[in-house]
Amino acid sequence: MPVISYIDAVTQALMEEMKRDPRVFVLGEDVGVRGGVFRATVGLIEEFGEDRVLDTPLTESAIAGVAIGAAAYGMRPVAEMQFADFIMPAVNQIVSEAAKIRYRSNGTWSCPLVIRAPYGGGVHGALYHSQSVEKIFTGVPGLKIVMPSTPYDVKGLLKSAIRDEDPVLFFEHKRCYRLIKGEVPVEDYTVPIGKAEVKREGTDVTVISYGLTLHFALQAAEQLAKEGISVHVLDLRTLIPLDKEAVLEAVAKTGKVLIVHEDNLTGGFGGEVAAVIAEEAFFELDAPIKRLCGPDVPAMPYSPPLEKEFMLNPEKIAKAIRELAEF
Amino acid sequence: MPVISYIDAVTQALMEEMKRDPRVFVLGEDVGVRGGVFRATVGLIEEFGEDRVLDTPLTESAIAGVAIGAAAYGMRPVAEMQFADFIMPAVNQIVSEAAKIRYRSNGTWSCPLVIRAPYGGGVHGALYHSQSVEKIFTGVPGLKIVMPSTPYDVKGLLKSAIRDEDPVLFFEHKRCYRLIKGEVPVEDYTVPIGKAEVKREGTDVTVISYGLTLHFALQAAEQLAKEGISVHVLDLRTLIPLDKEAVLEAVAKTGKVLIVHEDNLTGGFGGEVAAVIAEEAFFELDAPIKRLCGPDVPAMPYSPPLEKEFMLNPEKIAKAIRELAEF
Amino acid sequence: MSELKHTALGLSDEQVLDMYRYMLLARKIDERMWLLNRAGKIPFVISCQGQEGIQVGAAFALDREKDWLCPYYRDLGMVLVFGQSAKDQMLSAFAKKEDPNSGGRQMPGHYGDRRFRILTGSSPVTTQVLHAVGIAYAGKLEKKDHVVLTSCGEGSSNQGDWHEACNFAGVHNLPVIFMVENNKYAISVPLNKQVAGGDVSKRAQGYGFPGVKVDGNNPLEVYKAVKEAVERARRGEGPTLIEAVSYRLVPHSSDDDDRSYRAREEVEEAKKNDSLVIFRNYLMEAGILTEEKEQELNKQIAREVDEATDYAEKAPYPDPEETYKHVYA
Amino acid sequence: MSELKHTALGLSDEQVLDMYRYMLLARKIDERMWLLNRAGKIPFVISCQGQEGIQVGAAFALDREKDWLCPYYRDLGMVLVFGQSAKDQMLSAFAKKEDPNSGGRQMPGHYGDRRFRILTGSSPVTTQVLHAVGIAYAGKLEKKDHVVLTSCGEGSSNQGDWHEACNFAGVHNLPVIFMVENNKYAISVPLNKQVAGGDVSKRAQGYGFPGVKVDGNNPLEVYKAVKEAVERARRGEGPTLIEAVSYRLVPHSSDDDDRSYRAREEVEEAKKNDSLVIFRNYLMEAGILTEEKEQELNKQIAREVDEATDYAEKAPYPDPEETYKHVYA
Ligand SMILES: Cc1ncc(C[n+]2csc(CCOP(=O)(O)OP(=O)(O)O)c2C)c(N)n1
Ligand SMILES: Cc1ncc(C[n+]2csc(CCOP(=O)(O)OP(=O)(O)O)c2C)c(N)n1
Ligand SMILES: [Mg+2]
Ligand SMILES: [Mg+2]
Repeated sequence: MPVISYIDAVTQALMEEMKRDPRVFVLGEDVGVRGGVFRATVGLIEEFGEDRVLDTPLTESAIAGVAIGAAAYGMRPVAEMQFADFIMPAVNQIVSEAAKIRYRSNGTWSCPLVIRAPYGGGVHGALYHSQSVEKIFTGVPGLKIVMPSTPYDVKGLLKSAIRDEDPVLFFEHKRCYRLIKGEVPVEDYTVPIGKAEVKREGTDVTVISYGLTLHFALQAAEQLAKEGISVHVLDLRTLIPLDKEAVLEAVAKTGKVLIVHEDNLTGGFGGEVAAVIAEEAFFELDAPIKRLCGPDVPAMPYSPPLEKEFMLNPEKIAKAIRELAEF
Repeated sequence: MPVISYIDAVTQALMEEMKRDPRVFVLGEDVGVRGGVFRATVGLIEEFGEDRVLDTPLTESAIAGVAIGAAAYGMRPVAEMQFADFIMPAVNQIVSEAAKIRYRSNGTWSCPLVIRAPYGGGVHGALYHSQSVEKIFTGVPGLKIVMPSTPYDVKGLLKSAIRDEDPVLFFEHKRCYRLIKGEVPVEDYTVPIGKAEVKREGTDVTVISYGLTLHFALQAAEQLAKEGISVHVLDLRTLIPLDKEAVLEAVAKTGKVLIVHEDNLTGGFGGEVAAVIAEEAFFELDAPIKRLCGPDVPAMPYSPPLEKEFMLNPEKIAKAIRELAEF
Repeated sequence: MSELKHTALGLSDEQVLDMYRYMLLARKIDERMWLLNRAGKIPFVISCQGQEGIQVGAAFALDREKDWLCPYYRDLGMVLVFGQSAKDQMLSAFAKKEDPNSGGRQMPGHYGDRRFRILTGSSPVTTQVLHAVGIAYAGKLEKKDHVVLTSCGEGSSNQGDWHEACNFAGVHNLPVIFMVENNKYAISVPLNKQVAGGDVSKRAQGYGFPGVKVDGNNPLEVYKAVKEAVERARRGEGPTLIEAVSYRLVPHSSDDDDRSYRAREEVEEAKKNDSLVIFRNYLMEAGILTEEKEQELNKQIAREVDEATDYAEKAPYPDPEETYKHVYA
Repeated sequence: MSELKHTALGLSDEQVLDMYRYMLLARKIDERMWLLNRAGKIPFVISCQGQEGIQVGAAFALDREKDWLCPYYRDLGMVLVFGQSAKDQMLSAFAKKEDPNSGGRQMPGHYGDRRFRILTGSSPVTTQVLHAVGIAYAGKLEKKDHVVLTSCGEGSSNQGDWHEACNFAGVHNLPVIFMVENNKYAISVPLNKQVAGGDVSKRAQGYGFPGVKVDGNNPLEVYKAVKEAVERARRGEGPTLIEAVSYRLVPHSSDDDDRSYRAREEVEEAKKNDSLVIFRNYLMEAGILTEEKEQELNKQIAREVDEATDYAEKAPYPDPEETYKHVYA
């Protein structure tokens, strides 16, 4: 299997889905001629022309709203928000419209729309090019939220998202774009939305994570293995719908849980995961449920020492796992 | 002490704060001549004139954005969103601006702004006049989020919010407006932001709630007392900053916790509360942490049988408490 | 009714009579809903009264077989012309299971009907204006020649989404008709506190497409403007903005009391220009409507509304379990 | 440089020379930042190059003692005139503790300085346009007579917030100057795919206030337009929209590569109209600037930039614990 980068997996999925289905089109700021500011849509305009690879005006609410109209009509738009931070002007369209179209029309209309957005920090992006924004949407029924960590999952899940009958928010960690590489089949395949995956088997402590921190957790696990601590790592991959079964199974494996995400702690999705565990796997637990997350500050600062302080890393995670293991 | 309604407490707080501080002004749709569609701002324009009681154009992002500018300048704007559901177009201004002004300017600027919004269902408001929207904001550091349940708390907390140096979202349950009455002092007083309150002492099961469901919980507790079950009821009043101390104390009282809110379960604030308990009061627990919340559907439907199905009530809460008590 | 004659617009006597019938039907359904509301039978009404001329005039200028509507909550007249019935309205008002818009999930006035290419709408104003642009863009991709008409109130046209929609449609020259139904109030807020400059139609110049202001109390004038806009759109010449001026004859909704913010005299004055009065007179003068025909029409419509009310009142509610359906496919 | 003479505008020789000095200072700081970026010393630059004439022309027309700025990320020229120094810029570029805008928390170009009434800004475009309206409204409440100038790019002016801001300011006749710096590109997207109709200035008509389009490469023309707008505003006559046309001479930012979307010839052509070239020629022809004076000026500015760079490079970073400060009061 060829080894490709996380961002190439995005491009390949788009390319293949646009070939497969003429209803698929992409739209966003600079996605056409420029191929996206991260180059995720590179090569598409040459292949499919400017109508299907649409450089929109600088208006996120319009990107979402126009895509919603087109999706309700029967197309399969894939909208790009240039940075997840800039999804905010589109919140009304996403929350009030996309998420509610099926429900409010008693199932007679639908909104098969994908919104892709690069999120996350560690790239000197400062406050407004580093945020994790999933918490804004995880409480909004009607949306699906996908946050893959590997090229394989990116490609398979993006394809599933495009083929899904409902609106999917597809968040790509921008630090992973060129950092993370992995094997990806040449043949068409999909990864189902709503299924977590065990990325490492272990017996002492369970780490539940997604995105960049998932890789940090794997690195921490590798390190801790040498110290004799066996870490079980679950990659949520999809936040909504949450794969509760996989979560509960992973908890049962070790009885000790550390939930890790880059998004800030309070009000982050880790709270939901912890709550599910505290309700449904209470008797499996041998220790308090721990969360290790971004700090509760408005966003990640620019200055290197502050950015470093904000970001998680394998060492911070290893430390938290050790504490749990010793519990 | 005079007994007044929940909404009158809003009006009184506004009236008194506007008298106290000339920098305070209110703005929003229909807040002036009409006195607000719920009449929360009734009488203010007569007292303070149309400049300080400003009927704005129908533009929520502008209401928030103009208020933010005025607040940064040094005024004390109190903006009204006509319904909490319609705060969505203002999310960018609230999340990207209000919440981050102090932090991004290294403390040199601030945004002492209050945004009031009626939320919640049970009023035949259908999908878009019934939502609880706190979950959109509870994960956004820099904001404070207040959700009072009694006229006393409404008045005291709204005053605190107006005097606060940071942006406060002040959510008023619209079903409480005329339903809930209570004693309120004539003299000036405040209720501190960030302090929960035990609204009933008990020994068997702890219920943690806020808003309308707090009253349902109290009614359920009253009923259950007759059955011999003693219920401890904590009113969060402020969601952010969360009064962890009070939460942990309330948990310790009984060892059994039921978290109740009208907002839907998944991604709701109850998850955060449960996570805090599961981490910090794990050894106090005698049973799994239970949540009883609105269902995970996009919003509350209009048709009476569906609205009833969606809404919580004292019976549903009593049932959940009974189950926990018997655990 | 000025000089404008229906024949000059290519409308037959039958067609204008049909227009009047739709206007009257909309009015009578609306009036009935207020009665039902005041009798405690339905929780909420939001009215088309005063705007029937705009809605019916506009809808008649569209192709009801292929064009699309992204309407707003007052557009009862429009959705009737496109195919919805009095029964559909009453099922919605009573929030019954059979309501074709939402199965009783949404308030009345939240139209949405696949049968007639009426996109499902919501309460937050102006979101539909962007959806209309999306449907127009989809048509471009699929090489269809449908036109999309979307409407909102003059207050709502100040929302950011409206600007973004006009700009997007302008850049891509899309077949969208932006209709703004200026009824002079947004709940209690009058035009001068709402729309800077006072002229919504002028805003089109900033997007490089035509903007026209028409007398919304004259359905023929609206028809003419929309017809021209449809032709431009169909020829690939892009969007048109139409500001149709009328007056909201009743309170904002059944929850409103408009006495606190506008004088009764103003309302009474406006009633003289009610499109129903004006168009009736025109048809009478033209001999197309007679006292006799009118009686017949009134009877027919009354029956239609009665039957619809009856049917809807007796129709079943959705089951409580329906609450959990249609969250995802 | 057309007929427009500085003396006719009431500007002294000294003042125009000062304007030129600010333009040059902005350019030199900006150029230095690119060098530092390419040398791996600072992670990011976003440029004012090509827009100095707009920024300095505009700022000179304001009252630096009482007026307010809600600028955008390219407005280096503006903030320098209002009082920020080269050192301030370098402290920000190096993300050092002493950076007056944010203590190193924000990227360069995210201005904010209480000392000079420059409101703290963010990255999401156009939000500041509403803040400007709020500051103007606050002035009205407090019976102050400050004017607020807010600026953004032509792409950003399509955001909903821009429309809502213009409308709000128009309704309340507020002393706001909406400056749109049209540099023909929004990252890679050219004007014709961005601004329907192509004329931002025309949009003012839809809000009932004047909109003018000026040559942004001519600081005197910008000065004149802003001066008039300030006078209108101060007289209580409300907002003005000014579209100042220039060209973005460099890539969007240090992360961009503009070769993929625009021809080198186009950029070279634009350089001929660079406001620095044009204004320099004007001052030379007018005998206000001489080769000698220029050398002196260049030396002075080079020293200023050198010293600022040096200082900032050596200045301390904020402590990691600073991460947790200033979330709430
Ligand atoms: C985003 C949003 N904000 C507020 C409301 C509440 N609201 C409903 S209708 C209305 C007034 C609308 O006025 P206008 O656009 O002139 O339309 P009209 O009702 O007069 O036809 C308001 C404020 C809403 N539905 N959506
Ligand atoms: C809301 C938002 N969306 C997207 C971006 C990313 N972005 C930054 S600058 C820019 C282009 C701005 O173009 P224009 O307004 O013309 O200003 P210019 O950079 O040309 O001066 C974009 C898309 C952003 N900062 N904010
Ligand atoms: Mg209106
Ligand atoms: Mg530009």
